[in-house]
Amino acid sequence: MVKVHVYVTLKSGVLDPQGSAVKNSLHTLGYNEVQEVKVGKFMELTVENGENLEERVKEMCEKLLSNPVIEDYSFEIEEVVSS
Amino acid sequence: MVKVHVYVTLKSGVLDPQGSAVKNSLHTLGYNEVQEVKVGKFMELTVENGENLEERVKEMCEKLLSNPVIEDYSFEIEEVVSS
Amino acid sequence: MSLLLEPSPEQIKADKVYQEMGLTDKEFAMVEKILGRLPNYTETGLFSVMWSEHCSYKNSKVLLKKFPVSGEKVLQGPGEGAGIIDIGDEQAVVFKIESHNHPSAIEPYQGAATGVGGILRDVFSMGARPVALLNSLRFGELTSPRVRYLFEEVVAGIAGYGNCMGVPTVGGEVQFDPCYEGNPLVNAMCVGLIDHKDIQKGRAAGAGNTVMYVGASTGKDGIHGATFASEELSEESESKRPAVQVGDPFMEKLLLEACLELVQLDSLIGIQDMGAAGLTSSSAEMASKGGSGIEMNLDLVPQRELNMTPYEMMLSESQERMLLVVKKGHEQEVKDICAKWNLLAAEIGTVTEDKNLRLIHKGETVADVPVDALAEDAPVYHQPSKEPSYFKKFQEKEHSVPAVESIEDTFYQLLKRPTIASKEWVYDQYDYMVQTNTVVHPGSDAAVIRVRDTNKALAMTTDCNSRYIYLDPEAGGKIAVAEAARNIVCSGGEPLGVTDCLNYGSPENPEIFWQLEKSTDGMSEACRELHAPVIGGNVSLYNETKKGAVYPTPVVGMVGLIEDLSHITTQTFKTKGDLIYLIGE
Amino acid sequence: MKFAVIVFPGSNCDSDMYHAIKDELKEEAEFVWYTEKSVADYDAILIPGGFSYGDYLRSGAIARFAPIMESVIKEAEAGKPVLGVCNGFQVLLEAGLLPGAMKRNKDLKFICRPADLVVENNRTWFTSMYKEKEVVSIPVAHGEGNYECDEQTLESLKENKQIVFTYKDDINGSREQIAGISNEKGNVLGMMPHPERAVNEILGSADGLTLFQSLLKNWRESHVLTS
Ligand SMILES: Nc1ncnc2c1ncn2[C@@H]1O[C@H](COP(=O)(O)OP(=O)(O)O)[C@@H](O)[C@H]1O
Repeated sequence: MVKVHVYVTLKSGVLDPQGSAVKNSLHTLGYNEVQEVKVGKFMELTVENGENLEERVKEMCEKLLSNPVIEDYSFEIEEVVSS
Repeated sequence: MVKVHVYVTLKSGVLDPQGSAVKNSLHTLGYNEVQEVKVGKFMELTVENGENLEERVKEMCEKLLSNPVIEDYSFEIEEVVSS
Repeated sequence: MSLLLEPSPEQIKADKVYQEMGLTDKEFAMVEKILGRLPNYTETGLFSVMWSEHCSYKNSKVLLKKFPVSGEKVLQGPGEGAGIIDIGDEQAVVFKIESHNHPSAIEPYQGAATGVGGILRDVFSMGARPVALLNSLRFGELTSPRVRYLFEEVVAGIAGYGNCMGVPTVGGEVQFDPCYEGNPLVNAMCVGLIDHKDIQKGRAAGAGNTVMYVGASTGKDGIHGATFASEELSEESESKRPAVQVGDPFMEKLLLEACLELVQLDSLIGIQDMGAAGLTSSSAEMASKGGSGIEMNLDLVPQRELNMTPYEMMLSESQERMLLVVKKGHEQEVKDICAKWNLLAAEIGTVTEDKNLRLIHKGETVADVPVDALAEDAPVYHQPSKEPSYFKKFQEKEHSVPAVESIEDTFYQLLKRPTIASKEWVYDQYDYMVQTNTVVHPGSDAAVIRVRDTNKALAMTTDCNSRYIYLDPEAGGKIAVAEAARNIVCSGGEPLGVTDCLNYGSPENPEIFWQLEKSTDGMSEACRELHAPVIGGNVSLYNETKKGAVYPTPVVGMVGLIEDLSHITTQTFKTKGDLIYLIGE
Repeated sequence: MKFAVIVFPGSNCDSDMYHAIKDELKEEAEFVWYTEKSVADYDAILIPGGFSYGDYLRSGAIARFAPIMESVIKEAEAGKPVLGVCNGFQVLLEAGLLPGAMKRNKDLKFICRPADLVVENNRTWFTSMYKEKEVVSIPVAHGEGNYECDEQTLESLKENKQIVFTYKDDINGSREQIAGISNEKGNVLGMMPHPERAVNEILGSADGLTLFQSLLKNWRESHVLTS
C-alpha cells in the first residue's frame, strides 16, 4: 500500500473567491501579516502498489481529481505502509 | 515573506461523503487499486515573516481555518521568498 | 503580455491580426474609414468585440425587427438590460433571458453559474429586485459520460449561483437530443419586480459627470469572450480559450443589495452591467445612448493582476462588475453605500461632450474612437437564405400515425424518456422557495410567484420544442409561443410579454439562416396574435460542432399576470371522482 | 414581543424571517446589521439562513466572528431565546453555542423540498404547541446539513433531550436523522429546516408558524410571571 497525496489548486489568473474571503476574515481577526490566501483541495488516496503507479495517478488527476480547465494539480507518492 | 501550507482533513472516524464519492468514481473509471480516498482542504498562505510565526499560524488554524469538532489540521512553513 | 509586444497599426493591417480577433477584411476597412487612420491594437480590440454577433446582432438584427415590441403596458422594450411591463399599482415586472452556451460547453459549472450571474445583473441594474430565475437546457443523450458530466455540472452551477443569491429558481425545461452532444445550450432567465419610480437606464449623460466602477476587480479572465461566443466550437477552442471566468455569487449578492440602494440616489444618472465585452460595451453603450462621450483613465481601474494592458482591461469579462455615471460632486454617496457592502467603488473617468471613447493609460491616450461607431455602426448583414432539402422531404411525407400495440407499454416508454421524465432530480437542487413567495413550485405548467402586499401573482415559464422547429420552423415557432401561453393561462394568468433566446447554428449557412427567418416569422405572428410583445431577448449563433448545427432552438420565456390569487390553478388531479374534460381541437 | 433578525453579508432568508414575524405572527421585528454591537434590546434573536460570506471555507465559519456575535453569545448564555435556521444553525455550531458540526449532504447535492419532521421534544420554548412525536411539514434547502458529532456528544444530546427535531426519512445523512437541536438550557435552538417558509397555507404549509407561536406564548407567560 502507498499513500498518495494530491494537491489541487486554482490556475493562476483564475478568480479565487474563497481565498479572498478567508484572507479578509484573517485580517478581521488581527492577522494582518497574511498577504494572500489561496484555497485548494487536498486528497489522500490509499492505493495498492502496482505497475505504472505514477502514470495511473497522473491519469486519475487529469480525468477526475482536478478540473484541467481551471485547476492545476500535483502529487506525491508518500509512504509505503504495511498492508 | 514565507509561504505556509495548511492541510485540513476530516478526523479519522468521521464519515467523508466526498471521499467515498470520489472513490466510487475512480472505481467506475477502472482504478480499482484505490482503497480509500479522503478529501480535505489545502491552503497556501503568503505571510510576512514576523515574531511567533508558528504560534500565530497555529492560532489561525484553530480559530478559523479548521473546525476542531470534525477536522484535523497540519501545516508547513514552506519557503522564504524574497520580498 | 507587455505593451511592447502588441503589433503596430501597420502590422495589424499587414498581418491581418484583426482576423484572429474576429473582424473580416471588409469590417477592418470600415474601421479604417471611420477613424480616418489605422486603429491601434487596443482600438482593433474594441471594434472586434463591439462588432461581434454577440454585441452587435449584425446577422440577426433584420430578423429581430419583425417581432412586435410595443403594447400598452410596455414600459421598456428591447435595448436595455431587460424589458419592463406594467402590472398596475405603480409596479412593473422586468425580465430577460440570456444564453451562456459556449462557456458551459468548456466549463459547465462555472459557465452555467456565470450565466445566471449575468442575467441577474441585467435585471438588477435596471433597479429591479430579482424575484425568480428560470432556465432552459439542452444536452446530448445521457448515455454519454461527457453529457452526464455536463448535465450534472450545469445544474449544480445554476444551483450554486442562484441559491447563494437568494433568488428562487422556479422553473425551466430540459431536453436531450443527439444534436446537442458537443454544444449544450444553457439559457437562464431572470424575473424582477420594480416600482415605476425606480426604473434606471444605462446612460451616460451630462458632460463633467463622473464615471464610477463598482464591484469585483478586473482580471485577465474571459478576454474576448464575446468573440468566442460568436464562433463555432472546435478542437482549437480548447487552446484558444480565454481564462475561464469563475463566478463569485457572494460578491454578486453584495452588489445586488448595493445597487438597489444606489438606484435610490437622485445623483445616479445611469448604471449598466459589465457583461460580455466588459468595460468596452458598458462604456460605449452608455455614452452612445446618452449622446455623449466618455474618457477613462485605465490606471484607476481596480485590477486583480499586475501589468494588465489596456487591451486586456477593456476586453476582460471578469464577473460581478457595474459601471455607473454619477452627478459630479456626489461620488461620496456612492462610495458610502459601497463601503457598507464591502465593495470597491472607484472613480475612473468622466462624461465628455465629444462623443468619443477616450482611454488614458500611464499618461498616454491609448484609444480614441467615436462611441456611436462602436455601439451603433456595426455592419448589418442580410445573409442569404435557402430552404433546406430535408424540409422538402419532410413536407412530402405522408401523415402517419405510429402503430401502438400496447398503450400501457408505450405510455411507460414515453415516461422513461429523459426529456419527458420528471425533472425533480434537477429542481430539487434549486432553492425554489427562498423569498417565500413561490406559490406554485416547479413541477406544474408554469411557476407562480405572489407579489407581496398585493392580491396578485406572476406566472412564468420557458418553452421550446426544437424538434418541431427543425421539422417546420414557422409552425414550430408558433408552437413554442403558444405552448408558453398555454402554460401561463393554465396557471391562471394572462400573458404579459415574451423574452426569447435564439439558439441556432451559423447564420452564414443559408439553410440555417432560413431556419432563423422562418421560425422568427412564426414566433412574431403568434406573439402578435396573443398580444404578447417581445420585450427583450438574446441571440446565440454558431452553436455547431464538426458534426453539425444544433436544432434551431428559439427558447420562449413568458411572464403572465394573475389578477387574483384565487385564480391560481395547478396541474395535478385533485379529488377522486372529479370529471376530466378535454378542450380545444 | 420584539425580534432581532441578524443580517450578515450573504444572509438571504433575513427578509423571509422578518415577514414571518411581522406578517404572520404579527409581532415586532427589526433587522440587526452584523457590525452592530448589541442585541440586548430584543426579546428574541433570530439568525436566518443564507450563505453568509458565501459559505466560503465552511458554512458559518466566518460569520461566527462578526462583531454582533459577541452580544449574541452573551445574550444566549444569559438565557434569551435564540433561533438559528439553516445557515443560522451552522453559525451557532461554529460559535460553539450548540455542539457538533455540519458536513456536506451525503449525496453531495443541494436539496430543496418539503420535509417531514418528527417533533422529538415538545417541552421547549420553541415547540410546546406541537404534540410529542407529531410529524410536521417544514421545508429544507441546504447543501451542508449532514449533522455530525461524536458518540459522547450524541449520548449527552439524548440524555438532556436536546434533540428537538429529526427527519422522518434520512434525507442528508445526518447522525440519527437529526434536524434540530437545542443547548442544554433549551433557550438556543438550531435547525436546518426553515420554519419561516411554512407560515401560511399558500406556501404549502403553516406548520412552521406553530414554532413562532410557541415561542411567543412562552415568552408572554414568563413575562407575566417575572414582571
Ligand atoms: N431546468 C429546469 N429548471 C427548473 N425547473 C425545471 C427545469 N426543467 C424542468 N423543470 C420543471 O419541471 C416541470 C416539468 O418540466 P417539463 O418536463 O419540461 O414539462 P412541461 O413540458 O410541462 O414544461 C416544470 O414545472 C418545469 O418548470
